[in-house]
Amino acid sequence: MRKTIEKNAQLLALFAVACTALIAFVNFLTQDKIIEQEQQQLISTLSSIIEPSSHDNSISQTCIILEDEQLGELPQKAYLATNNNSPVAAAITTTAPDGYNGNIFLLVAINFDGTLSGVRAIKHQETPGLGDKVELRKSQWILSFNGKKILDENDHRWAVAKDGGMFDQFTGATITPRAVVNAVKRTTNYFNQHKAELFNTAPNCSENAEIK
Amino acid sequence: MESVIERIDKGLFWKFHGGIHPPQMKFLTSDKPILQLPLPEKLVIPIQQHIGEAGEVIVNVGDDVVKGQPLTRSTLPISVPIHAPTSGKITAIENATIAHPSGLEELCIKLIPDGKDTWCERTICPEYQQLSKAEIIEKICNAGISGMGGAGFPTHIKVGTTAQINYLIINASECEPYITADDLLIKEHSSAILDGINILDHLLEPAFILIGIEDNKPEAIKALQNATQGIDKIKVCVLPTQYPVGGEKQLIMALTGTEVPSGVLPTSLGIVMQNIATCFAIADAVIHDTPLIKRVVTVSGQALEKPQNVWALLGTPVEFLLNECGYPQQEKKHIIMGGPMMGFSLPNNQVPIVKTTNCILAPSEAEIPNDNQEVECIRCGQCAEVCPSQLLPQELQWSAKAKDHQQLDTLNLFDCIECGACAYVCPSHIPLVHYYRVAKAEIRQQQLLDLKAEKAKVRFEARKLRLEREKLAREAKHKKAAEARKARMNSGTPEANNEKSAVAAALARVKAKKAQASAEPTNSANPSDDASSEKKSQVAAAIARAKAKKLAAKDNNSIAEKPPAEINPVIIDEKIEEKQTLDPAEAKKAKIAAAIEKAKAKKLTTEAKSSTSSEIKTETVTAPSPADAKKAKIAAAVAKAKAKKQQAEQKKEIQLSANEDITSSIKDEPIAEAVTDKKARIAAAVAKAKAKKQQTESK
Amino acid sequence: MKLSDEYKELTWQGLWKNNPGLVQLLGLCPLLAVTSTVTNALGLGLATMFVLICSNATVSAIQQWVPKEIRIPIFVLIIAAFVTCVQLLMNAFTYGLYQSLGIFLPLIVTNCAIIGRAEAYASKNPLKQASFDGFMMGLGFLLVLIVLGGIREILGQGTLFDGADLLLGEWASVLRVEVFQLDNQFLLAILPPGAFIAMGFLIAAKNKIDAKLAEKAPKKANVEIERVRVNFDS
Amino acid sequence: MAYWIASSPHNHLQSKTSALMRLVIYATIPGILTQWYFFGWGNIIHISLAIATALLTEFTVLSLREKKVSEQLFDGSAILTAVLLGISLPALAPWWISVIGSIFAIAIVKQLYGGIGLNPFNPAMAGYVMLLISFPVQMTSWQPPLELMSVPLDFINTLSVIFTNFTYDGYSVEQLRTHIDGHTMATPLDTVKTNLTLGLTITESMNNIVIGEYVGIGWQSLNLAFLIGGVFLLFKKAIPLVTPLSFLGSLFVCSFIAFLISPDSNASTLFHWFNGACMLGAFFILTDPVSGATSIKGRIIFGALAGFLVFIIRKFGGYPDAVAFAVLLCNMSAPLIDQYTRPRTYGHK
Amino acid sequence: MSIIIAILVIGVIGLFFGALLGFASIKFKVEGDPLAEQLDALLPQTQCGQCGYPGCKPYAEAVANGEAINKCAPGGDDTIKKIADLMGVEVQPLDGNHETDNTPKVAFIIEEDCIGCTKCIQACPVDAIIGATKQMHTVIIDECTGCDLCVAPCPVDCIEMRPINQTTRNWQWDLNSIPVVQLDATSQEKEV
Repeated sequence: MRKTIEKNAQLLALFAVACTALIAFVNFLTQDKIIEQEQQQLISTLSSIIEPSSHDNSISQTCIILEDEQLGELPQKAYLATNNNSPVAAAITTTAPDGYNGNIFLLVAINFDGTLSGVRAIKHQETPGLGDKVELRKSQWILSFNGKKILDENDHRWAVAKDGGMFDQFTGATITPRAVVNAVKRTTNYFNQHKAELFNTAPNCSENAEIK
Repeated sequence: MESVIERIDKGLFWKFHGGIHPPQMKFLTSDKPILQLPLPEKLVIPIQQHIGEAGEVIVNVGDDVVKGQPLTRSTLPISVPIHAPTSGKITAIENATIAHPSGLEELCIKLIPDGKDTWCERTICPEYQQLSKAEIIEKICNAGISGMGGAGFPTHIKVGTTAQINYLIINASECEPYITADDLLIKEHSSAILDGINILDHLLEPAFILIGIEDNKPEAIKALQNATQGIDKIKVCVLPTQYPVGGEKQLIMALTGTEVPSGVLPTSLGIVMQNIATCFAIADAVIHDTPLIKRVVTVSGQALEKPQNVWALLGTPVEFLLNECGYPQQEKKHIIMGGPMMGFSLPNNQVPIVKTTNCILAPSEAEIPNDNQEVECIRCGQCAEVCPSQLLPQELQWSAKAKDHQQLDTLNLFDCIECGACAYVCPSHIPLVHYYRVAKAEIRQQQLLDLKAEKAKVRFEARKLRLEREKLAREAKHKKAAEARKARMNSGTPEANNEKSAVAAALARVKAKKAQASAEPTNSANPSDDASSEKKSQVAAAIARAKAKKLAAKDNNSIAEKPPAEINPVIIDEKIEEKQTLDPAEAKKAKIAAAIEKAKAKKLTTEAKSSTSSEIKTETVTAPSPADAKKAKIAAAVAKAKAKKQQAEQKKEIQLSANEDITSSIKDEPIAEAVTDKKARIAAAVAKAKAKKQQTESK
Repeated sequence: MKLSDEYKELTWQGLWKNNPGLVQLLGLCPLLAVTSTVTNALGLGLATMFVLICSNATVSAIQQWVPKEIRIPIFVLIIAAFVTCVQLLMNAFTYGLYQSLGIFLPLIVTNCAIIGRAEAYASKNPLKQASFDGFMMGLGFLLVLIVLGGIREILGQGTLFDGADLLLGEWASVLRVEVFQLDNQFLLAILPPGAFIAMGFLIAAKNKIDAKLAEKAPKKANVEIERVRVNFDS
Repeated sequence: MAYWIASSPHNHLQSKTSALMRLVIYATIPGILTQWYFFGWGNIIHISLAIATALLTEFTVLSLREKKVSEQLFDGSAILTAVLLGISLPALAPWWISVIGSIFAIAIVKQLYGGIGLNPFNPAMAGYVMLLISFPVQMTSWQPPLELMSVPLDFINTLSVIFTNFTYDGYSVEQLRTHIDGHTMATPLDTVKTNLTLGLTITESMNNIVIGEYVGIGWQSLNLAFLIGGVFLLFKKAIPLVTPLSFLGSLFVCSFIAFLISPDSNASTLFHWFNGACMLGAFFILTDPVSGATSIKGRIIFGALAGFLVFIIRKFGGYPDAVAFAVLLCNMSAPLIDQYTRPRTYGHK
Repeated sequence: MSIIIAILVIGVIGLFFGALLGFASIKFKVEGDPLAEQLDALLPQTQCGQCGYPGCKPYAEAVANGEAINKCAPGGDDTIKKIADLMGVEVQPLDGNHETDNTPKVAFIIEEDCIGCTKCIQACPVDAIIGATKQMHTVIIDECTGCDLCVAPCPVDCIEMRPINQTTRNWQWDLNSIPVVQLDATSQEKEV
């Protein structure tokens, strides 16, 4: 009996060690590449909403953590773009809590002057075919934010058309665009209020910067 | 119990689940008196007309019987006799279609009435109270009374119960459409029925007697009320008309509010139920000593010109009744025995009336159309709503179609009383009851098969064990014998030398015999000459004879027939005689027992005699006493069986030598031919067997 | 059996007769979840195939040293190791696809097709055959994935090979075929219920073809069977 | 001359499945007429389209399955499915919506499971749900009642909209849906749900023009008409009483409790009863025997569960109306309900 | 370093579970094969050997070890279905090499032809034939499983397999089999 137990234990341990070693080996081979890939992904997203030529720093590296109720679920991150150490734009992650079907995670890029540089929906669970038009893959709607500016804190134009605003809702759905518009508006307001201090904060994100 | 009676006195009853209200159709026959019919031309009396076992036939073909004479004798407790319904001659006792849904044939006694209607001797006994209970029960049994409501359970068993009876329920509800037999019987014979009820009261001593009757028979209710006036014990309970209130369990529920648990007889709840027609028969049997030979049958249906109730002798073919009631000739006939809800179609009009037949229904096409198209079940659940047993008919139906016996069991298939209410209401026209019947039959069959398989398994295992044991014993014996022989041979004694030479000689003899056997068939006629060779040739000859017989049967002028058939049978006959003289005391019936004994003996001897053929031979030859000789013969036969392949060749030789001139001792040729011949013979044997069958048929 | 026959049989078994997706119905979870486009299907299919070949080969190679009590844990270990490797590799080299496959990549570990083959075939057969079996089973699975992905992609989006660049690199974006332009996506095809329905139709089609084949196949002559005498052996 | 052999019982109640189906179809007529009165020709066109498609599909599948075509084709079940589907569609949905819906309902939901009697789901509702999740835009494009419409809609115009998306005069569906005050139309249920997410109270929502007095214009009468049809069926004993009763009762209890707890965020019971497909569901969908529970106890549970689910989904779910989803969920649980509500057989404990 | 720790931890876990499994395999060892027993209970116990195994039990054991489930001719499709249910495999049609006719039969010895050779007695797997050498044999019908193993060994072909008679007791409610009497000789087909 003891012999069987010993034999089984040793064999299983041997295989366990061998398999783990194999994984470790592959991991060793790929880890640099993986980090590189993730960075690349982040950079490509960021560069799609902040013109790469407008700044000279590495925005994906210039990341700060934000804690403010206005941005929805905490903590959020801000990626800062500077040119010659003068602020150019910031990309802020934010959450629209009032989507039709839960939170909508957004990345909002705002130029230093308060105009919107670009908005992307990063993650959402909106109804397929209706609310999912916030995705750039499905609809161009999200691009309608480009170049828009908020005039004062209660700018009435910042609403969907149904509520008398300047943003079209898309066919069949009002809740999703309304939620997105509101979230972008809130974020821009936040940015306008805090932009000075944002650009004075030192980058404090952990190394593996990744957009949720 | 008192509350039950109080409720009944107030005219309140319990409600059982479900139930339906099919069109009554009783007006067709309910207002005409019961008709007395002339004697039919012939009667066909099935020997079993009730649940249980058939009795033993005690008359022979050609016997003259008188009216009321018993035709069978009950051999078991659960069996009742049948009686001659009129005087006449037994013309046949043979299979005929019986009153059963299957339309199968079973043993019936055919009686041609002589028209005299002579009664057998009867002893009228109006003072039944003076008889003991056992005597009355015996009278009921001897009168052949079984339940006349439908199931046909022998009445003497039901009334012979020793249990404490609270309620005797008399079932007069007659809930099936069309049937008015009980209704009319009550109207016309309420006093006789009361006598019957009193006899039952005397036997069972119940606390109360409840007569359950549906409210659609006002005249019968009145007749019963008049008859039972002044008897407090008897309550006439007028129930609302609803099918199937006449079901045993449903009636008990409706009257007493008691549910009979599944698989339990009402008797154990202190309830006994009897049909009203049975009461009448009991009165007839006990008081007038009249066995059950006739009954009221409702002959109804709109295809008939004059539907009415008739007094029909048991055994009367349906055709006779229908003709009496004016059944027109028509293309498609649909004759139902029983009511429209639970009756069964008859395959022909020669089916006889039996004790349980209360109705013959001949509906017109419009009345009961036969174009019902079954469509898929839509799970409407109406069937479950009407089921008096609170089953789930639609689920049962699926499981029945899927042959899911386990599920059928969980759904309590066997609690289905086959009343047909579910199929009646089914909008998809699914013959639900039929599916259940098939499923029930399958399950019963499966249970039998399982039992049989279990038994077979046990026997197989036992046999394997035995064979194993015998094999071991044989091996041990072989080993022992071989060792002993070896020891003796090695001892160098003269005996050992003798033995060696004996073995050698034996072997030589075997070889020689193979060659000689064919050359000496005539010699083998002398049994004392060489016992072993004689036996070999006997078996060979027997086989040859069998073959020859087939050949002969096929072709009478066969040449092969004569020599072996003449020479060898003599020997075989002698042998058989010899055996019989050995055991003259053994009766013919005990033969099988003897055979088993012999088989056992054989096994013993197999062990004893299975070493080598030489040993067998010596022993066989030296066996002096006849008893030993017998044993030895069996043993030898076994040994011979082993050598059968070789013998097959010998057999061939015998045949050949018999065909040709015996004296010509050609040995090589047949052996050489044997192999090719054998194949040919197998083919021939097949052909012969076929030919034989043909011949026996033509004969 | 000749060796080539054996390989033929393995091919036939893996691709058609005993197809892990259509017949064994193994690995339904990834099968149904990721086949919304051909690209996803191809990616997961290739990953599964790779793991299947590797695990079959390894299991076959080590069969003689593995006692039966710890057989399953060892198989699982091997499969998990290979899956993790694949995951790491895809993470490194096809990042987009890695993201779009999401949880279903690590879920290959629980794909019963893999452990099923390891247990049923690889652990009893030599290395070469086992690897080949892994290849064919993987290919069978891959084909089902692709067909299902194709059906769903066409019905749902009217395209084929949408996002092929995620798997195969930039050049592959030319592979994208716009079969027809839809005003509205047929969402059912993209959602999991549509996957079930499409899968049902695939299986039905396979059974129908089998039935047709069986009809066409010449009836085998009745061979008289050898009756075993229950008695003469004891 | 020959003898008939049949198994008992020999007589039979002269009712037929097809007659039952026909009765249910007749009972939808008041509802259809009301729909026509308030919303125009759209639904009648869709019903006709759905019936034609359903019959064609049924015919094709039955022929493929080598079944007796004539018998099953006209047993009324396919027509009933098509009628119920047609009733539930938005009046101005494009023509292919009803075609795809009835093909799916008949071919996949009904026939692939084995045809009439064997489908576990209500075909009409399964078809509706399939359409709803596949084509949410078209399936939520409800049209305002005729009296609130800015563009008059006659038969030709409706036909034109259904087949070409535009009226004769070139108005699109979108334009048609925009009613007098310039707001796009949604059903009362949808309006209330949207308003709730905007933080409005129920009372404020009730002031919306489409809702009218407490319940939606048209919708109230429509539900009333289905209620009448349902009562007719009850009267004819074509459907069991307990299912609609327990459904409406359960919906009443749920919505009433919710209303008591928070009248601002919960609509009244009447609103729940007389909006959406409530009465249609109660009397025509849930009472479908094939996909429902069979025993009386089972039907009570079935109806109550449906009522509860309708409330839950209307309150918390992603889509404004919930009857179709609730019905499908209940269909799924019907076998389980049946399993646990088996009646006690006579003579068994 | 973290990798080494990971490898070590996994190794220790492997060691532990290997030991556990080794222990369990000895502790919970199952004697015999319960599956074979269950299968045996499903087989008809005719012991006919048509499946190629000497008896039902050996076939049950073979099936438990992967033999095809469709070789039991006397059991027919019903038995195959039951075995398939038990084994969780798909139902297959009866092996084409077997006869599909499995109506219950019993052996019958044509007594005038019997020579008393006892060969059938030896062949019978359930000892359902009685008799002795040179004595006429007979079949105990209740014990006969209908395996027809006794037919082939008989040297004089005197054993026949006869179907069991149908009576009202074993009737299966097959209405179509009811013979309908044609009263009119000129009428056409039987109508049922």
